[in-house]
Amino acid sequence: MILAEVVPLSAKLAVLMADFVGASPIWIFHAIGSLIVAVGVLALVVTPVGLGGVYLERKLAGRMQNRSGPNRVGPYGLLQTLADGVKLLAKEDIAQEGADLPLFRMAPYIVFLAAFAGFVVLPFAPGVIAADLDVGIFYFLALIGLETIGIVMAGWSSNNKWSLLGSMREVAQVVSYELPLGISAMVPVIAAGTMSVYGITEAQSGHIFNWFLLKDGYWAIVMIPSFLVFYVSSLAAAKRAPFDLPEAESELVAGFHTEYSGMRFGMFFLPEYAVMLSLSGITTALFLGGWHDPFGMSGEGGTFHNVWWWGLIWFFLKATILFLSQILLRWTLPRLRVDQVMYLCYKVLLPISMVCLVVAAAMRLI
Amino acid sequence: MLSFRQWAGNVWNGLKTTFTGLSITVPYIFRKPYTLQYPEEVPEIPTTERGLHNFEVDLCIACDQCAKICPVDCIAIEAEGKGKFARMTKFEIDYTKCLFCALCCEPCPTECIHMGPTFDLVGYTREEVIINYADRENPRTFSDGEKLPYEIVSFARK
Amino acid sequence: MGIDAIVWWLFAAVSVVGSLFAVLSPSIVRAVFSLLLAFGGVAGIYAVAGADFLAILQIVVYVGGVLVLIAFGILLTGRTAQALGEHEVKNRPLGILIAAGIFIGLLGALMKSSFKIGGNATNEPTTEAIGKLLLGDYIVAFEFASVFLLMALIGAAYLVRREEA
Amino acid sequence: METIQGVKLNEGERAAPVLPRDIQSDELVFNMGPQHPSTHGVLRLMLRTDGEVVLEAQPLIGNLHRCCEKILENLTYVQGLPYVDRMDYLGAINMEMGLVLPVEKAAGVEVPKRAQYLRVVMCELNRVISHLFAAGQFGLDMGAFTPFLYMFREREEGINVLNEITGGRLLYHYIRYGGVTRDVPKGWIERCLKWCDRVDEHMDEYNSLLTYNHIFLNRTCGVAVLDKETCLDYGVTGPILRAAGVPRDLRKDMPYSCYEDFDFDVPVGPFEKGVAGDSWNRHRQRLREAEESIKIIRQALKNLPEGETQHPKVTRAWKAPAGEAYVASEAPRGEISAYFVSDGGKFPYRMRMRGPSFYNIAVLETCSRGLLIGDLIALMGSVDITLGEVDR
Repeated sequence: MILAEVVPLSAKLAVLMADFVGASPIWIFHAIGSLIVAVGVLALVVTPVGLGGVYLERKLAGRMQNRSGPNRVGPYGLLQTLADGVKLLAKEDIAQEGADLPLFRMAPYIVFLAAFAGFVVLPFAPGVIAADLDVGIFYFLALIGLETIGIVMAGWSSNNKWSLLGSMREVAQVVSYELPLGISAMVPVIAAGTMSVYGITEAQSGHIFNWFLLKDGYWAIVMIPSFLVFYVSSLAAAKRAPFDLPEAESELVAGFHTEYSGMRFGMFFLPEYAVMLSLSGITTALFLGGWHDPFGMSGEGGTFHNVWWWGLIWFFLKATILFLSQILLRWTLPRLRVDQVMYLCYKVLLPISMVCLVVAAAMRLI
Repeated sequence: MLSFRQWAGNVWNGLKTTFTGLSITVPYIFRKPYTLQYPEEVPEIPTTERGLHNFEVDLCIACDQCAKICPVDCIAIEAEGKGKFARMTKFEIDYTKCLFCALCCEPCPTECIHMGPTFDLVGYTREEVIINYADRENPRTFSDGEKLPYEIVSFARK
Repeated sequence: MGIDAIVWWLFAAVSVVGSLFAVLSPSIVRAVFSLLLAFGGVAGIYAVAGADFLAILQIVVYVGGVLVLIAFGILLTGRTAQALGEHEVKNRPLGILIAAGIFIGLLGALMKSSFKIGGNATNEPTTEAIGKLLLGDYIVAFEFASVFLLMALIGAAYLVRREEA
Repeated sequence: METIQGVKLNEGERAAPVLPRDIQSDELVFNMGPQHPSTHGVLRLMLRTDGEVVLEAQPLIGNLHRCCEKILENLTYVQGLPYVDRMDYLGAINMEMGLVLPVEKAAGVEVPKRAQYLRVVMCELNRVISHLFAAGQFGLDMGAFTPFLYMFREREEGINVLNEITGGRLLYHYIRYGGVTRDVPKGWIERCLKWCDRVDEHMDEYNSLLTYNHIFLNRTCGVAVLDKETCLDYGVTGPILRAAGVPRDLRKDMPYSCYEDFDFDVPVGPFEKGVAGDSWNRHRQRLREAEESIKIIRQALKNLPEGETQHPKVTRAWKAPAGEAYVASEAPRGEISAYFVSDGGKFPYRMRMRGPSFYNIAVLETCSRGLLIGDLIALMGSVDITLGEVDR
C-alpha cells in the first residue's frame, strides 16, 4: 500500500475505475470508490476498534472501581466482547406486543448506519481518508441528527412509556447540544478556511504550536474554550455520562432500547462506541492537529512528511486519549437532570461558543 | 437571575469538582483490585459462620429437640428404636426454608449438630437442596469432618 | 441515458415514494418517519446535481432539525389515537382538488423552465460560491430573511411566555 | 399555593420549572416497579406524569407482606428473634434491638452491662454499614456508579467484622433476650478499631467524589424538600427528620442500653449546602451520622466492662411474665419500636412493630408532586426505604 502521495484513497480508486471503464462522469466513480473504502474502513478499522473500545471501557471501569473487570474469556478477558457479541447474535429477537413493527425493526439500522457513516470523513493519516468531502464537518453533524431520528423511532415504536420518555429526552438533548457543537466546530473552520476535515488537518501541519488548540500561542484564547465546548457537547452527542439521559438506567430502566433484545440491542450498543470513537477522531482532527506529531516531524520538510503509518500512529494515539477521557468521566460523574442539560447547553456552552466564534472571525480578519 | 460572577463561579466549580473526582478515581486504575476471584480464591470464612449444617449422624439420638426449636420447621427426623438404640433413618433439613439462625445447634444434648463455614449449596430443583444427612448410602457433609469451635456463651446448653 | 441520470431517477423515485407514504399513511408517526425518505431523496438529487453543500444542508436542517421537531411535537400532543392511525379523513375531495391544482401549477412552471437532467454536474465545491453570493450580491435579501426569522423567534418566545399572575 | 394542571402544590414542593399552563399535553400513567432499577426492592409506584413532571406518585406496597407480627405471636420467645432480622435486612441488629427492648422492659430483665455495651457496638456497626449502603445507593441512583462500589468495599469489610462475632453476614441473630449470643473473640476489638480507622480515612474520598461534586449538588440541593412540619405530620423519623432540622435522636433523648455513657453529637441539618430537608442534606446527614457512630464504637470498645453477657435467669425456655411495654429505639432508618403484651404464656400475646420505613414511605405521595422524574429518583434514593420492613 503506497499512500505517500496525498491523494484520498477513494479518489485513487475512482481514477483507476474511470480508466478501466472509460467515459462517464468521474463523480460516480468517486462515490463508488468512497463506498469501497468506507466498507473497508468499517471492516478493518472501526469494528475491531469498537470491540476494543467496549473491552477498554469495561476493564477501565473495573479498575477505577477497584474491581478487576472482565478477566475470564481469553487472556485478560480480551475476548469478552467477542463472546458477548456471539451471545447477542444467538439471542431471540423479541418485539413486544403492540410495537409498531416496521419502525421497531428499522430503527437500529438507522442508528447503526448513522454512527458508522461518520468515519467516512475522518482523516486517519495523510492520504488515508474514505471520502474527502468539502463539507466534511457539516456531513458529520448531519449524521448525528440522523442518528437521533433512529432513536426517536426506537423509543416511539417500542410501545413502552419509558422508551418514549427516553426518546423525548434524546430529542430535547439534541436540540440543545447541536448548537454549541456546530458553532464551536466552526472556530477551527474559520482558522483553516475550509470545511473539509482533511483540509483542516493539513492546515495544522507542523509542531505543536501549529495545532489549532495552541495555534501561534494567541489563538489559544479562543481555541481552548471552543475545544472544551466541543468536547462537552460531543459527550452529549455520544450520550455518555453525565449526559446519558436517554438511557438513564436508574430513571428510565434502559430508555429508548428497553424493549430491544439480541442483535437489535447490539446494534444500539456498538454504535455508542462507534460514535464515541468518531467524535474523538473529529475532535482530534479539528483541534489536536490530526495525524501531526508534536515535534514537527510530519510537517513540511520533516522526516515523516506524508508518511501514512506515522500519521496513523499519532492520530490513533490522540483519539484514544480522548476516548479514554470519555470513559474516565463517565465513571466519575453523576448524571445531570434533563433541565440541567438544557441549562448547560443553552446558557453555558452556547454563549461561550458564540463569543469564541465572533472573536475567531475578528482574529481571522485582522 | 445569576450574575456573571455566579455564572462563572458555577462553570469553575463544575470543572474543579470534575477534576477532583478524576484525581480520586484515576489512581485506582493503577492499584490492585479489591475483588476476590471467587472459585479460585476462597474468602476467609470465620469459624463462627452460620453456614450449612455439619451433622454427625452417629452421635444423634433422635431426641427431636432441634426440630422442636426450629422456628420454620425445616428439620424432619425419623428413627427406628428408642433411646440408646435409636437408629436414624431420616434427618432431613430443608434448605429452602432454613433461616440459618443456629437455634437447632443449641439444645442438642450430644452436640451432634453444628453449623459449618460452607455457604454455597446449589441445585436445579428444590429437591436438590433438601438434604438427608442420615442417608448412609449417600452421605453428605459440609465440612472437613473436624468439629468446629462453636462457642455459644449465652443460653446454649442450659 | 447516462449513469447519473439513472441515479437521479432513483433518488427522485425515493423522494416521491417517501412523500406518498407521508400523505397516505394512516398513522401520523409513520408519516413523519417516511418524510425521512423524502428528505433523503431530495438530498440525493442535490448531490447528483453537484450541490454538495445544499445536499448536506438538506439533511442537517430537514432531517436533523425539522423532522426531529415534528416528531417531538407528535410525541407531545395528546392525540395518541390519531398518531396510532385511528383518525378519519374529512373533506377528501377538496384535498385532492387543492393538491391537483398545486400540482398542475407546479408542472406548468416546470415545463416553462429549462432544466437539464444531469450532465453538467461537477465535483467542484460550491460552499465558497454560495457564501460569496449570500454575503455579496444577495446581502439585502439574506439580512432581510434573518431579521424576519428573528422576528419569528421573538414572537414565538412572546407567545409561550408565562402569564404574570 | 400554586397549581399545576389541577394539582395543588404546597410551599417548596416544586423543584423544577414546569410547562406553562397553556401548553396542554396528555397525561401519562407509569407503572414504576416492582421491577425497576431504583425502587429499591419490590415497591410499586403508580406515576401520573405530564411528560417528565410527576403529577402524582402513589406507592403501592405489600408485595413482600408476610405477617411478621402474627408470626411472632405464634412462636416462642427465642424462636421469634431471627424473624425480625428479615424486616429491615440492612439494619438487622437494630431490628432485634427494637424487639428485645420492650420485652425486657415488660419482664423487668436487667441486662448485664457488658452485653449492653456489646449491643451498642453491634448496633452502631450495623448503622455505619447501613448508612454506607444508603449513601452509595443514592449515588447510584444519581448515576454515579463508582462511589457506590467504594462504599460497598468498606461495607464488605464491616460485614466481615460483624460476621466474625455474630456468624451472619446480613441477618445476624445476635441479640437475645437478656443478653447477646456471643462474647468478643480474641483480637476482634483491634480488627474492629482498624476498620473504624479505615472508614474514617475513606470518608473524605466519598465526600469529594460524590457529596461535593458540582453535578451531584445541583441534582440534590433544594430538590424534594421535606420540611419540618411535613416530617412531623407524617411521623417521619431518623436521618430524614434530623436533616430537616429536628434534633430528635432517641439515643440522646431517651437513652436505652447505656447510650447515656457515650459522648457523641447528633448531627442536624441543614449542612453546608442546600436547604434543610432536601435530598442533599439527607445524604450528608447519613455520612455525618456514620462518623458519629464510629465515635461511639471507639468509646464503647475502649470502656468495654468485664462480666457476663447473658442474664442468668433468661434461658431458652424463658417466658415473659404478664405485662406490657412500649419502647422505641433508633434504627438506621428511624424509630423502630414494638408494643408488646404478654399474658405469661409460652407465646407473646400481642406484638405490634412500628417500622420507620413504613412511615417514611408515606411522604412520597405528597412530596413527589411537581418533581421531575429524575428528582423523584433523588427523593426515593434519599428517603432510603427497605421494603422488607415496609411490607413486613
